[in-house]
Amino acid sequence: MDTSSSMELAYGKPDSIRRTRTHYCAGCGHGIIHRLICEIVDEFGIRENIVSVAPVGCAVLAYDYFDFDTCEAPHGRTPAVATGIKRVLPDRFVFSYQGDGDLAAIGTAEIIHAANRGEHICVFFVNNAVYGMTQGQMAPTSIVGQQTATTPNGRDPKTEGYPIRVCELLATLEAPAYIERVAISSPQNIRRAKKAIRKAFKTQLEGKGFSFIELLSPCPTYWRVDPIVAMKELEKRMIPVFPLGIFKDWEQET
Amino acid sequence: MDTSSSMELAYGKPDSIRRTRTHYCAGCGHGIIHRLICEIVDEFGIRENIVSVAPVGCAVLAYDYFDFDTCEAPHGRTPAVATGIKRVLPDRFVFSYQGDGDLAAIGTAEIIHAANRGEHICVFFVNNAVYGMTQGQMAPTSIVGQQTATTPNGRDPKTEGYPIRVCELLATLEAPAYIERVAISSPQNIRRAKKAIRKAFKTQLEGKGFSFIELLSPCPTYWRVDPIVAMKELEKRMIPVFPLGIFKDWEQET
Amino acid sequence: MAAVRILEEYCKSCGLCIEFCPRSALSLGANINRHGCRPAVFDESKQCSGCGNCTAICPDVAIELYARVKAEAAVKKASR
Amino acid sequence: MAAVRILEEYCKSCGLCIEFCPRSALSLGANINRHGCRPAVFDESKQCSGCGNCTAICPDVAIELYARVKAEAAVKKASR
Amino acid sequence: MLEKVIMAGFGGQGLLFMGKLVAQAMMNQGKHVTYFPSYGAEVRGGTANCHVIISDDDIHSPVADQASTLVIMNTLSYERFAASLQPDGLMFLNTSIVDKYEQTTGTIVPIAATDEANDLGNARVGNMIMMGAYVEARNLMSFDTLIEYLSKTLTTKKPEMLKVNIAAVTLGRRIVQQRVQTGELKLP
Amino acid sequence: MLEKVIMAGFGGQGLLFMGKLVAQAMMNQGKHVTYFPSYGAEVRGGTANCHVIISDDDIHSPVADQASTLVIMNTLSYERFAASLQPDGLMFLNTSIVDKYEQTTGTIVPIAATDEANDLGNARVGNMIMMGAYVEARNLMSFDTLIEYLSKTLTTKKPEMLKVNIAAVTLGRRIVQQRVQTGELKLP
Amino acid sequence: MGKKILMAGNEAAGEGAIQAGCMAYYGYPITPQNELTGYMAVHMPRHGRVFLQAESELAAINMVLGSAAAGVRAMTSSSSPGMSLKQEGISYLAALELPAVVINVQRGGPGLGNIAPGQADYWQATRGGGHGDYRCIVLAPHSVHEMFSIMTTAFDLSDKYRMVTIVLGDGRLGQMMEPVEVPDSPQPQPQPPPKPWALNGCKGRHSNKLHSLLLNEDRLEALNVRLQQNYALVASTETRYEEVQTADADVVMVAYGTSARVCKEALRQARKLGIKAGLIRPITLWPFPAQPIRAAAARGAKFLVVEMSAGQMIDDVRLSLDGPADVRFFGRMGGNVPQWDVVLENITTIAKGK
Amino acid sequence: MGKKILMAGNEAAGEGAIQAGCMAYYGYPITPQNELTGYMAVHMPRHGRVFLQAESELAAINMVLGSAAAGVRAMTSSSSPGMSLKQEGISYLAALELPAVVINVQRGGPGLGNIAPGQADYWQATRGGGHGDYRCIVLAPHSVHEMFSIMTTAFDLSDKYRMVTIVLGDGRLGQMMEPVEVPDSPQPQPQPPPKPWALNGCKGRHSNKLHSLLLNEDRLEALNVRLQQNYALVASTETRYEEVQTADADVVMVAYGTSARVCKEALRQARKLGIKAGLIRPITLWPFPAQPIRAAAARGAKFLVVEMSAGQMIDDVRLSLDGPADVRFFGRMGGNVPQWDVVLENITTIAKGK
Ligand SMILES: Cc1ncc(C[n+]2csc(CCOP(=O)(O)OP(=O)(O)O)c2C)c(N)n1
Ligand SMILES: Cc1ncc(C[n+]2csc(CCOP(=O)(O)OP(=O)(O)O)c2C)c(N)n1
Ligand code: SF4
Ligand code: SF4
Ligand code: SF4
Ligand code: SF4
Ligand code: SF4
Ligand code: SF4
Ligand SMILES: [Mg+2]
Ligand SMILES: [Mg+2]
Repeated sequence: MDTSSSMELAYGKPDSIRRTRTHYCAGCGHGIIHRLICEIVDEFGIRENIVSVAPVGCAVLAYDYFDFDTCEAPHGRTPAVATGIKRVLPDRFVFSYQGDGDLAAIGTAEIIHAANRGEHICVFFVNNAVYGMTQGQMAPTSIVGQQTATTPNGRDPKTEGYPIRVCELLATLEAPAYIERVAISSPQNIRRAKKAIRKAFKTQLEGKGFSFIELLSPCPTYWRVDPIVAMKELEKRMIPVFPLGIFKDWEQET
Repeated sequence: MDTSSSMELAYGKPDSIRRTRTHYCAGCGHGIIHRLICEIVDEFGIRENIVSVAPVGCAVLAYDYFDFDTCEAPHGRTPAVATGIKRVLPDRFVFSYQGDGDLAAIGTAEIIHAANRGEHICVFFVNNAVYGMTQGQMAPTSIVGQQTATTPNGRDPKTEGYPIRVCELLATLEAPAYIERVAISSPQNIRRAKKAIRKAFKTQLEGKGFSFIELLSPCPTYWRVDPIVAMKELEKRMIPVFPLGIFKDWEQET
Repeated sequence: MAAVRILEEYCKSCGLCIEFCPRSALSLGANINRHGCRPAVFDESKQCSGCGNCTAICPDVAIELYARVKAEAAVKKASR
Repeated sequence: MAAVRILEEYCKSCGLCIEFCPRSALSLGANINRHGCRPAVFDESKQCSGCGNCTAICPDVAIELYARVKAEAAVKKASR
Repeated sequence: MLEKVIMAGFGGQGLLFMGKLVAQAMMNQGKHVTYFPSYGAEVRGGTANCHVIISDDDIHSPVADQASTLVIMNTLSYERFAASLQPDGLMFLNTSIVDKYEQTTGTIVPIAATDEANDLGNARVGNMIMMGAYVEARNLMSFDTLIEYLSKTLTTKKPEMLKVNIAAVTLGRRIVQQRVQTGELKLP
Repeated sequence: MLEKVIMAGFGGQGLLFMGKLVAQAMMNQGKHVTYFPSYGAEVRGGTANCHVIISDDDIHSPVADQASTLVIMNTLSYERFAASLQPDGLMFLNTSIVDKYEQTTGTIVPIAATDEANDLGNARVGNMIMMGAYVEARNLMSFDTLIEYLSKTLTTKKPEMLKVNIAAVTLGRRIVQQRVQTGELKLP
Repeated sequence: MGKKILMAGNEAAGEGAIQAGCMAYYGYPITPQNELTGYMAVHMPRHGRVFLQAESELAAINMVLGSAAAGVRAMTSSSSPGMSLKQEGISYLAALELPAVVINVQRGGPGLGNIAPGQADYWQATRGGGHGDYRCIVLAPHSVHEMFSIMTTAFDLSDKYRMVTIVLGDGRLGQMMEPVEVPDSPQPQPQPPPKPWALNGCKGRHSNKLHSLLLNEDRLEALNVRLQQNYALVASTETRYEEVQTADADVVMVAYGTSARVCKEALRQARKLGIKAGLIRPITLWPFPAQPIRAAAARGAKFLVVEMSAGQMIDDVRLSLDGPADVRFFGRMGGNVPQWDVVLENITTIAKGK
Repeated sequence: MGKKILMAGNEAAGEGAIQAGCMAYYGYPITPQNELTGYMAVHMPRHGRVFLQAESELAAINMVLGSAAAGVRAMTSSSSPGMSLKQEGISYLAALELPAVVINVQRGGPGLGNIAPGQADYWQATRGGGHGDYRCIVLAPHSVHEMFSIMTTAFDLSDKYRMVTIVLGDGRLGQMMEPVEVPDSPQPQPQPPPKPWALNGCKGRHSNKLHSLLLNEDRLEALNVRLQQNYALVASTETRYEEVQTADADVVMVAYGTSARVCKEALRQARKLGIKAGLIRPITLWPFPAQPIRAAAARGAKFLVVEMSAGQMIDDVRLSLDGPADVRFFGRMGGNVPQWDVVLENITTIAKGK
């Protein structure tokens, strides 16, 4: 292909993502979500004003991919670490990034209380219904019947309960300014997801408070399907359990 | 008073509460709630079949007052301990008792996940909007403006967020069978509270799953008012923030 | 007609029974018990109805309610 | 008219761009890169519309999209 | 001087306040002091006590195992602390509540503090009567100084409160003075 | 005998499976064995390797620092492990992917495993070609035994899968046999 | 007798626990012990026992507390960072005198570290992880078979002394596969001792209470004295270790777990070279086998402590000695395993008296 | 010079931290340290600094981690059970080489125990609370004034060496009131060293990353080697202790904190009786002052270690010694404080050579 003469680069790597091969499996949603976040960082031109917090989970190495200041947090404590940063640096833009095991299991208390305090941070919650990093155990968000390393016969609500809907849970709190659930199951949905992320950024940049974007995301490896099938399952099986939509919006309220 | 001749004892100490002077302050709601629970235990005649779990909080010494098997739990972990008991003794009646610091702060993750798994236990949640045991700090349920040892100028939602409504939070989960909020602010309300506790017992005894009763309760000492005023404040200030009612009911659903 | 008995050693003088007695049959006594509290006292003359408000609200299980036998069932219900 | 370029070293052969290309302009190549993957290849003949589906869904930022200058604004919007 | 006093009674009887006031005042008079409060699980209605040590010298051990003075407001405290009184010690005992007690090696100063306080119109100032008696008997500071500290510390409360407190310390002081005069009380 | 083999390549290339199969078979032949799998943060597409030690004696140190045999499926693994080959060792090298390599003190057995596997119609059986070659060269077990274990372990998969796997080990075995016959390969 | 099965150490520990009569397992995923949780997920329900994935390590240890309080054999497992989160619970278990088994498949630390094997949680396990004066019995297997067989010991000791037993493995032992000799016929279900203190309903007895809150100082001191007496009893009766060729050894290595494996190889090679090396392998890390170390020192041996840490067990070796002795250290960190030839070099240096 | 204020130790520590330039405090209530949290709630906002009541000790330590990562002086405080919950966070702080200050106002343990003073978290603080090979600087004040003054040291050392400093107090020191000499005029705000590694936006520089995950064993080992080198440096330069009349002492007590206070009284009384008693009071528990102990042993002294525990620091005393020495122990547990006269009895017994 000869692109040099008549064509110009219309879409390329965002500046704030580092050009490196990630450790993610083929077709993993984390890569898409990283990119979306970095596109918005570039859009707002705030790369040099960010401190982000990476989780323990497959995205633990996010700090290798984001080209802005990034901190590790112990498993599940990401919102507490982000709180500690934002409180002393109120004029920096602070976001945290978490998986479902990190956020909805071990870190349940931290996310609820950060949300309830209305910390001026954005949280990007990657719900792939499984523990990727540790080889595919049940997550709090695993759907009923889902086979995982710890539910070999499928998640049984009688003993393991039901998938937790975190947006719905957080929406009962008064403080959060913006809560939305999106899916990255298709180019269309990815564009919607990007819009949601943009709104989250805006929420913090305009001093409105806590924002939370849940992104339904595929884990082809531990769903044990290929990446294309994973995207289809995301639509067919996850979205019905985790309905997309806006659960809180400071712009609607005023 | 001469009661021996013509009168008979119409109400006295429940069998399953021990006759001992409690360590609670005068007018503390814990005493009322202990008694209500024990009345229901007697009603169902299951004193010898119970294992209960006491929290860390003013009610830590509950094991000295309940005349049935009782276990201590580390602060906030009461639902996990109760889970560990019930799972291995499914035919015993298991309940846990928690304060608002215990349940809604440090123990947030444990209560949400026990509820979400639909553990077959009853949880009695004593919400007195303050940390009594540790001398009156802000609780997650402290109301806006409430002066405490850690909010000397009153709880400010900008920095400390809003009181957490636990029933509403748990009601977003699928598994819980029964959730109700009551207040023990008057004899009438106490009778309603007793009914709620009875329903919780029934829920477990009939194998319906997880039940949760939030009891709004006075802490005259750290509200810094006398017991009578505390009961009035409970009605005037707490109930508006924490509306009474049934949030989930397995009997209604079927 | 009914009557109550205050178990003085357990009463903490919180005053709640006094506040909620519809017949004003209860008041704080003058006596100080070994825990430094002045237990509530019952005034027989005030026509206790046996409503059970006092036993329902007493945080210290410091009140026993007595009623004539026939009234018992009704009272037990009320105290719940 | 537009075109894309696959950055072969980053492609993991997930096939998502292929699945979502409305013009079927992408397919898995035969070549194996040093990571053991067979990068997607672009077929210029398939009239790439510049829709940006492939760049939107590629998890590995392994696709660059090129467009004629005048089309650029529209494309940028689409990729969002 | 080496004064080790334990003040003990019901929570809410104001003993911790009293101990702290003494420590504060003595510190300002150039003494070494330590003050240690202690309460049980019971917040109100339970027992509370404090240990105050006042010394010309460095205070090393902050524990008053042996007390030169006891201020005992209730029976539970009597049972717990009576034995720790030094042979040459003084025990101010609230006989309104502690009605049974034995003669110990030290000197007991029985004061019906709660009753006297009721007479003053406020059951809560029993501790202040004891304070007046204690300060006088141990000659810790001048009466004026005591009043000064009381006024400083009670500013936030209602003025009536200060008044009845002053009445209480005055009463306590007078009781000791009288008994010393009558020879009823022999100070060590 | 003391055989220490490291098998390394991309995750998903079936190396862990292969190592485990060898360990299992040799254990059943009365040998002492240890098997140690290791993968990076990358779950798929990353590198994976396993260490198998087979010995007549107790195996104390479970670490194969020096390998008597290497099975190397990709460049990253070549870079990482080549140096650990013992002077008298054998290295089975997937030259479909590792195109640049140096002669070491040990013996290199270059096999274009991925290409051969593609020819067999399944890119994934490259490891099985290596397995056939390895078992033959090291004379670990009879060919029948190998097929038996393969059949036992692959039962859950589709029957075609077993077929192509058997074809792959057969091919690997043949490659070694031929090279030994032609003198191209001298086994230590 | 039994059949040999090729198993990973993590699986072997799970099977060992099941055969030891473990009735409840609570876990939270963490590498490198996931195979253990996975094994229990499959097998516990098959035996009609309780498997539950907890929401966190904190929840898991407290579920263990609940089941232990109810009187059944219960366990959890984790790896280093997760173990740190269990320390409060372990302190409570100790204070409540509850038997329980906890497996730590140690990894590289501190912080998130990595998932390679480590031995740097020795101090945490043997003393002072949680608050207060308490001890856990700490067992250190050094092979996959021992991961299996030690579980019965772990539960038995735990029940006998009403103490927490920590099985201190490492990522290498957990992930490595080796033959395990499993009994052919199902063994009789072990009978734990009677537990009159258990909470299971107060039918026909006074109600039982389990609590560690003792507001009165003397009562809490009495509990502590009782605990210390129990620990002294355990220390005097339950010390376990393996001694290899120490009788004539000039250089005695002290190592446990994977390090001990490496040392055994170094020993074999050293003896081939005519160097009189020996090995003391503590099997109980607490109580620590001071006696054989003292005995070796009395014979004039020098010591080489080998750990996958910056040097932790070496404290216990030095504390075992009455007088001065030559105690050297060789350690690797960060998930690296010592190589036997480097250990051998160390031995040689010491043997040469340098 | 300054004015004397009667303060509780908990308040004094809070004021000390404020004067040391602490910019953020995160706490969770627990007795007997509540007055510290309460003090910070009132005073930090007055200075325009951050006070936040966290939802748990876990959250608090991780908020500290965040603020420390952002480059400011941050602290938390707790008491024994709460400290157990902070161990994972402390291990992370150590691995991330972040400076932070943590106060432990120790109480009676294990488990829930009680709210009376204790010293049984010594091992947890000085070694092995969390997972992995790391150390914290551990400071032990023994008076209310020292609770105040030591805070500057705590923050300075923490920043200088990028380590966590634990201030190990106890319930007695926390709740007791004593005169504190507070500077009259506000002191100049301390200037922490530059922190080029801090996360505060990458304007004009490469982006900073703080992480302890090092999947490669050699890289994680390199981090560990760097940590150990730093610890060795601290050990060689920052050991602090107070020595009282050890020069001619036949019996040297070793004690810290409240126990040291009691020992000082016992010493005064012993000297009155003509018994040559001395005291070594470690102010840094880690690094532990081995040198003065070795020196005293060389002079032929016998040792009496006094702790409010079953005997933890005694390990460090014994490890300090090169050869055999007479080291005895006297301890109280459960919240009890040793009495000076009983300590004196112990001294007398030792002095008499029994
Ligand atoms: C305290 C602690 N517990 C457990 C782990 C192990 N661990 C690492 S990531 C993870 C969960 C990952 O799942 P998720 O958060 O859903 O992220 P994903 O990998 O699916 O993106 C766990 C349990 C740990 N590192 N630390
Ligand atoms: C791990 C731990 N953190 C903190 C404490 C201290 N603590 C004891 S009770 C309590 C909170 C009590 O409040 P709540 O649960 O509301 O009960 P209440 O006393 O109001 O009934 C706290 C923080 C503790 N014991 N353990
Ligand atoms: S395991 Fe799942 S979440 Fe993790 S990198 Fe692979 S696909 Fe992504
Ligand atoms: S402090 Fe409050 S909750 Fe606690 S016993 Fe007193 S009144 Fe009850
Ligand atoms: S029963 Fe009713 S009427 Fe009688 S004393 Fe009690 S509250 Fe009053
Ligand atoms: S309610 Fe109970 S405790 Fe309160 S005054 Fe009446 S009898 Fe006494
Ligand atoms: S831009 Fe659209 S049409 Fe062009 S290759 Fe990509 S997906 Fe296909
Ligand atoms: S979407 Fe990206 S990684 Fe996947 S095949 Fe296409 S170019 Fe390769
Ligand atoms: Mg996940
Ligand atoms: Mg409360």
